[in-house]
Amino acid sequence: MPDHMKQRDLLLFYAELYKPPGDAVYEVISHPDFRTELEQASGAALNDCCDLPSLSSLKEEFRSLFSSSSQNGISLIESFYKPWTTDQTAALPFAQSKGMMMGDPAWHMRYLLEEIGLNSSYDPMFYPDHISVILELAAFLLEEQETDKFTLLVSQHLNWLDDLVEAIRKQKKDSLYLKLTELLNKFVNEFTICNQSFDRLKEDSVC
Amino acid sequence: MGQYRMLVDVTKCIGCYSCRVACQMENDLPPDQSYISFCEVEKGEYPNVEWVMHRFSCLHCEDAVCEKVCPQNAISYSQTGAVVVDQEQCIGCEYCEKNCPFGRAKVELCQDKEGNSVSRANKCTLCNGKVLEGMTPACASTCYTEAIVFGESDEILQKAEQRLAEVKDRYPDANIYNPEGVGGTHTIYLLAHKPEEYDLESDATTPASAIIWKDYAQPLGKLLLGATTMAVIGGAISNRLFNKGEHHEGGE
Amino acid sequence: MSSQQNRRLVKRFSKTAIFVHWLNALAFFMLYLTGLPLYTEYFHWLYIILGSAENAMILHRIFAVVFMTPLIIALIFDRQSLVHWLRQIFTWKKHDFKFFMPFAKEFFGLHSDVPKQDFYNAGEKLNSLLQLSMGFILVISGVILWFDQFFSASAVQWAFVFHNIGFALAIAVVVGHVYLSVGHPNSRVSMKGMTKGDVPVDYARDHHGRWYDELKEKEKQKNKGA
Amino acid sequence: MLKPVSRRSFIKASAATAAAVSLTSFDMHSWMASASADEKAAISKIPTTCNGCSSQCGMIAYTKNGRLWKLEGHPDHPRSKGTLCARGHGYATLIYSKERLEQPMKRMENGKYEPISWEQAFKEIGDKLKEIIKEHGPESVALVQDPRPTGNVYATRFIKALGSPNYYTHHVACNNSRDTGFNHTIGGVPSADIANSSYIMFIGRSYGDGIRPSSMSALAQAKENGAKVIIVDPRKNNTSPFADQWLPIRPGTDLALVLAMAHILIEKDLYDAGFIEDHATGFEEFKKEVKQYTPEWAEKVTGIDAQTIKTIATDMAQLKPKAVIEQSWRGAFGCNYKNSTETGRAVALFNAMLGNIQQEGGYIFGASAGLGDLDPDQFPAPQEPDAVKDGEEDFPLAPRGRGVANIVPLRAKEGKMKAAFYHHSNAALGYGNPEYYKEALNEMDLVVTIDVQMSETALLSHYVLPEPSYMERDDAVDGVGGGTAAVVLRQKAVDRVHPNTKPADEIFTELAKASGVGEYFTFTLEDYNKAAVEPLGITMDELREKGSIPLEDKKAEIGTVPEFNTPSGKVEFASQTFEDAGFNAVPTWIPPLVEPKNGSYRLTTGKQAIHSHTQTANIPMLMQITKDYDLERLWMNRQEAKKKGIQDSDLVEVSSDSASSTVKVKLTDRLHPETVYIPSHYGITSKYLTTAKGVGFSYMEHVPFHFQPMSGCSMIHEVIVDVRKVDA
Repeated sequence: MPDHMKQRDLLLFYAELYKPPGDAVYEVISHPDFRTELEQASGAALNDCCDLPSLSSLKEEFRSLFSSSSQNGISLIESFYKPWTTDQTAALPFAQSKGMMMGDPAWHMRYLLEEIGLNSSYDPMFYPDHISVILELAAFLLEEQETDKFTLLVSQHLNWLDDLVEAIRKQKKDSLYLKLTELLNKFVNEFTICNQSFDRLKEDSVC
Repeated sequence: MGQYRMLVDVTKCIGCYSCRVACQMENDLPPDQSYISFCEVEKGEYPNVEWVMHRFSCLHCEDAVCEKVCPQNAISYSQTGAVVVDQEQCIGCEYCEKNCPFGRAKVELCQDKEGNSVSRANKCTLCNGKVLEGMTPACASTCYTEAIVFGESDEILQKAEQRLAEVKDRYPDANIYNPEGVGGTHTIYLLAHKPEEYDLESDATTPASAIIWKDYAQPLGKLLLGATTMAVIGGAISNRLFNKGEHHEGGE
Repeated sequence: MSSQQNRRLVKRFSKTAIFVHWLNALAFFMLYLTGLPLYTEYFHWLYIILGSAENAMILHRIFAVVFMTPLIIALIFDRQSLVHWLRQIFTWKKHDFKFFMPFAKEFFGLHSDVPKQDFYNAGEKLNSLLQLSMGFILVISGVILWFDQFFSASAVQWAFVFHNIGFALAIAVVVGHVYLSVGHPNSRVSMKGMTKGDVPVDYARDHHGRWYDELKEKEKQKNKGA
Repeated sequence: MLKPVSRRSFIKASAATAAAVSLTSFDMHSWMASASADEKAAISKIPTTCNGCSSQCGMIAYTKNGRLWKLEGHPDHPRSKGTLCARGHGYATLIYSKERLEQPMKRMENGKYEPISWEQAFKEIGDKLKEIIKEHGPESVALVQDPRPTGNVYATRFIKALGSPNYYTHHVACNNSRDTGFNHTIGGVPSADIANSSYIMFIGRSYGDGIRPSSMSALAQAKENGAKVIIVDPRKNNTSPFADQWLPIRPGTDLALVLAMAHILIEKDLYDAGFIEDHATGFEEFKKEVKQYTPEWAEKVTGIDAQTIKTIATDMAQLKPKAVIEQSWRGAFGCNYKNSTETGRAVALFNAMLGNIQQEGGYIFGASAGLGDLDPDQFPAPQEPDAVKDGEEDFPLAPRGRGVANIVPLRAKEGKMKAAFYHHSNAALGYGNPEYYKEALNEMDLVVTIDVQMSETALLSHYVLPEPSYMERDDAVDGVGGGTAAVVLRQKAVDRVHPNTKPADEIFTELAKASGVGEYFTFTLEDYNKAAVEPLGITMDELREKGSIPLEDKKAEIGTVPEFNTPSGKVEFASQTFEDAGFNAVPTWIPPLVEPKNGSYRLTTGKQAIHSHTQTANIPMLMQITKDYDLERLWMNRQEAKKKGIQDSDLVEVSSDSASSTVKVKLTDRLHPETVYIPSHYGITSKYLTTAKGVGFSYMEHVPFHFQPMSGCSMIHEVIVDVRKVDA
């Protein structure tokens, strides 16, 4: 299997990981070759931290970490981690505040999905800038072998994983989610473009 | 374009904070930053007490100290009468903040075009952009009691005098705050009490220090710098001319 | 004097004194560079060299601290030189005052007769005095500007004035000082004193006659004693 | 293996291709730059209504590329008239707040909330409801709301469809007492024509604190015209810059003041005898009763000197009918004291004595919009339930439509009320003692909250159903009564941010279906709206475009006294209805329920201009004002504080029989020494609302769970507290 397809599978696995856990994702996690495959596809090593939890405790862990029904629910939505907009004309007091929904990233993601023709299946978690949506779009770009676009997407729409990792660590140090998110972050960092401008990408794509 | 003024009639303010929020909306300010601050003044003892809310923002001086001391020339006078900061020129040196006789220029964390946090002078602009387009500043247009009114300079001064006459009965100390010492201001206040009650100096002026600094010390300093440099250059040249080949073993 | 004597060297400055001098010089120039664009808009291009105005302001504060350390270092490691220097620069006699007129002529390359000078000549004394006092003004006003929250508004406003004046005078003096030590052919030798610590005996005799006399006197005493 | 999950479950890729999008557009920064530079093309202007408070002013939302860009007051709306208050501007930020309800939730055994699907929520609630109705009858089900247009249509229909009469509103903690008083004397609540009045008395009401922009500008206009303005309030409130005189009345004694003023009009023969002759009954009885209420007597009760009372009453009589006691809302007699209903009656009657009803500068009964309704043949309406609304027997005088909402927890504790729906209502913190509510709601078999944020009430519910915010949904068409009636529409300004929220119309429709009464909900919101505007000769397209349309043919008729909506058709100075309910036929002095003793204080409360109930507390830009200026502090009279060694901004403990709270104190000369005052918007305890939680305390914690005898109101000022300095 070519490398980019492995990476695609990796991204799709992660897309599933950030949805409420079900049998399919658990089957993957509990497979004996899981760790090897994961490390191979991501080209990074997994930090050791914890034993594999049961499916029900994984569900509970997901709920307590990420569900909005939990009091300190960690957001899996990109906008939350970034200033709401960089539009200088926006006449709103919270324009530059963080922690708001439907910010620039969501607006851009919604545009991309619409333009590409990726229909959203109605899903309660369908926020255009939900991490799973970004990962699925990234996987799609790999499939289409659109490397430049993939790099741009990953470096601009997943550059908040440091904050996500920090948020998880703050709540549960020995979480499987922490370990896996750290790995995803390492993988994503490989594609991070130093200067977040597109012109730079054309000169030298990775630094 | 004529010169404009804003009149803040504190005797009509009910302290509803609408102007603050409308201003934040207009100027994209985060919740914890405001161009407008408030102070309450209570005079007298129960039950004979007067309560006045004072809403305070940049006065837009005719001779603005902030403009004088800004090393970046980032502060300028608009044709509307407003004193405005060009945040792209500003470097956050706080010269304006520390020299404003009213404590109104503030340096705060702002976001630049790339979304980075930077320290920049951040103060009321008298909604310069809006006014240039023929509109009213956000605070004035949202004030339903007309405690804040905006208009042509002379009309506003007239209006202020008229209001002053109306409120003198109720507030014998009432006065128009438009300090001469800074050449007059483009936001003037009808104060119910003496300026000191609101932490304002009644004879606020451009600080003498700023005049000495900017009008004397700095030009002289530049001159001195020029003179010494010229002397050195002159010295070097004349040495070349007169000292040539003279191996100075013995000296003077 | 024999030519042998001419090539003999005599120690002028201690290692610490030299270090302290250069540290002070470095800090001064960095403060100068980082402050200059705030002083006059003709030097705004310095921000580009320094990265940004923010960098300039941070560096200015860092070097402000560096600027203040030499005095402390001297106090701890070489109190003798420090005291000597201070005593010298505050001692002014006839020969000191008579230094300047002939010096001005010499400055421009003309020949003139300068009275015999001390370990520090009157020019150096004046330079030191000015630097010391400007340093004080700059440090005090700088501290007020930096920690403005502890001072009254008018104190801060006056600090701007003094920082500004101090800056202008200090730099004017420094320009002359630098020129004399680096640029002027007659005093270039003195540079050695601030790099190696030693100066030729001839130089000492010609430029610091009174010190030379002192040295000779000491030597005599020593020889007598021996 | 990673393989088994190699599928996209969110996005479907059929016929999609990334080549359709240029690399430049993929770069967020350059895309943003071009998208936001394209200003004009992307801006839409959507007229809608605010939800920052019950006034629901009209506003214009500008959106840019689908996101909110700026807000303005709607120039045609009778309440905003082109301006918005701080709440109007600030509350809209709720749209993008993270601290909103995002999905339906169910409380599990362990007390934690678990997200569930809508299908599951509807099914479980419907099944449970059917079971409860089967076992305990439909009377064991209640619905409570702070009414908004859609709720007015759907929630009332839903509870009726279930066969339950138990529909209640928030007025139990708002203006039920006043309305009870007004309804039984002058047959309704008119509005004071402030702008044209020459002498205005406000009792407890503060235009400067409970803001409606049009009211405030009307008052400014009246002042400009030279009107005299009196405020009667233990607190010199924020309207005071527009007042000529402040009467610092002892809290709870407003009734005595009004009775004494009536006494003077009668004694000096200053009332409008012609009006009384033509339009009133029972005046003789009233005269007899009022004889004893001399200004000297009132001075002792109210602390306002007799001469002042005489002067004011005389001056008002001289300027009648352009003199008025403003009708107020919650203020002094909305729900505050044991005597609030009687105060309401006295105020209405005093105005009648001035003959100012339907006169310029007096009390005006506004015209109503006269909306249409659904065609009953096409969409059959549920029948009126046979049973009587719970609480109606206990409080027969209370406004029937609104009911006494605090009956619900009372009956829950008695084991009679089994299920309750709370829609857009934080009853557990806002209507009555929160501890009592907590115990009571825990007794019930089914509590469902429909809201936008995890309120204290939501936290006591079995199911929490999320609505989109008011900026993200269409509501039912609404009529605004007044001098000129208007028809208004709240419509969607931006797309739903949280995809898994549902507006109330859908929620109630689905709930009805799940509860087996879906046949009454075969219409859509659009059907209803069409029917509502139909008789007005206005199309929905027009209304959508304008948002707010004044109905020029529906103006209040000024100068002609209408028939009053009372049993006699007249102003009832003596009311048989009151007598039948076991009270005095004419208003009588009733002392407040509790009195502060030496060193203790009456805890009073009121609005601040920047907040509304508890709903705006979690809005950062509004709460920041509170934080910047310590607005959550307890007000205390400066001299009183001195006695206790309390200094400004000291931390004090406020303790009553019900609770004890710690808060900073604000010393002021603007407050009657017998009372301490706490703004009413604070004391949020929900951990989900992090901006608001822990700021200040809620006065409700101190209010015992009790009912005002005539109207069933919460009597929120009948609380005595001790105040003591605590060491930080």
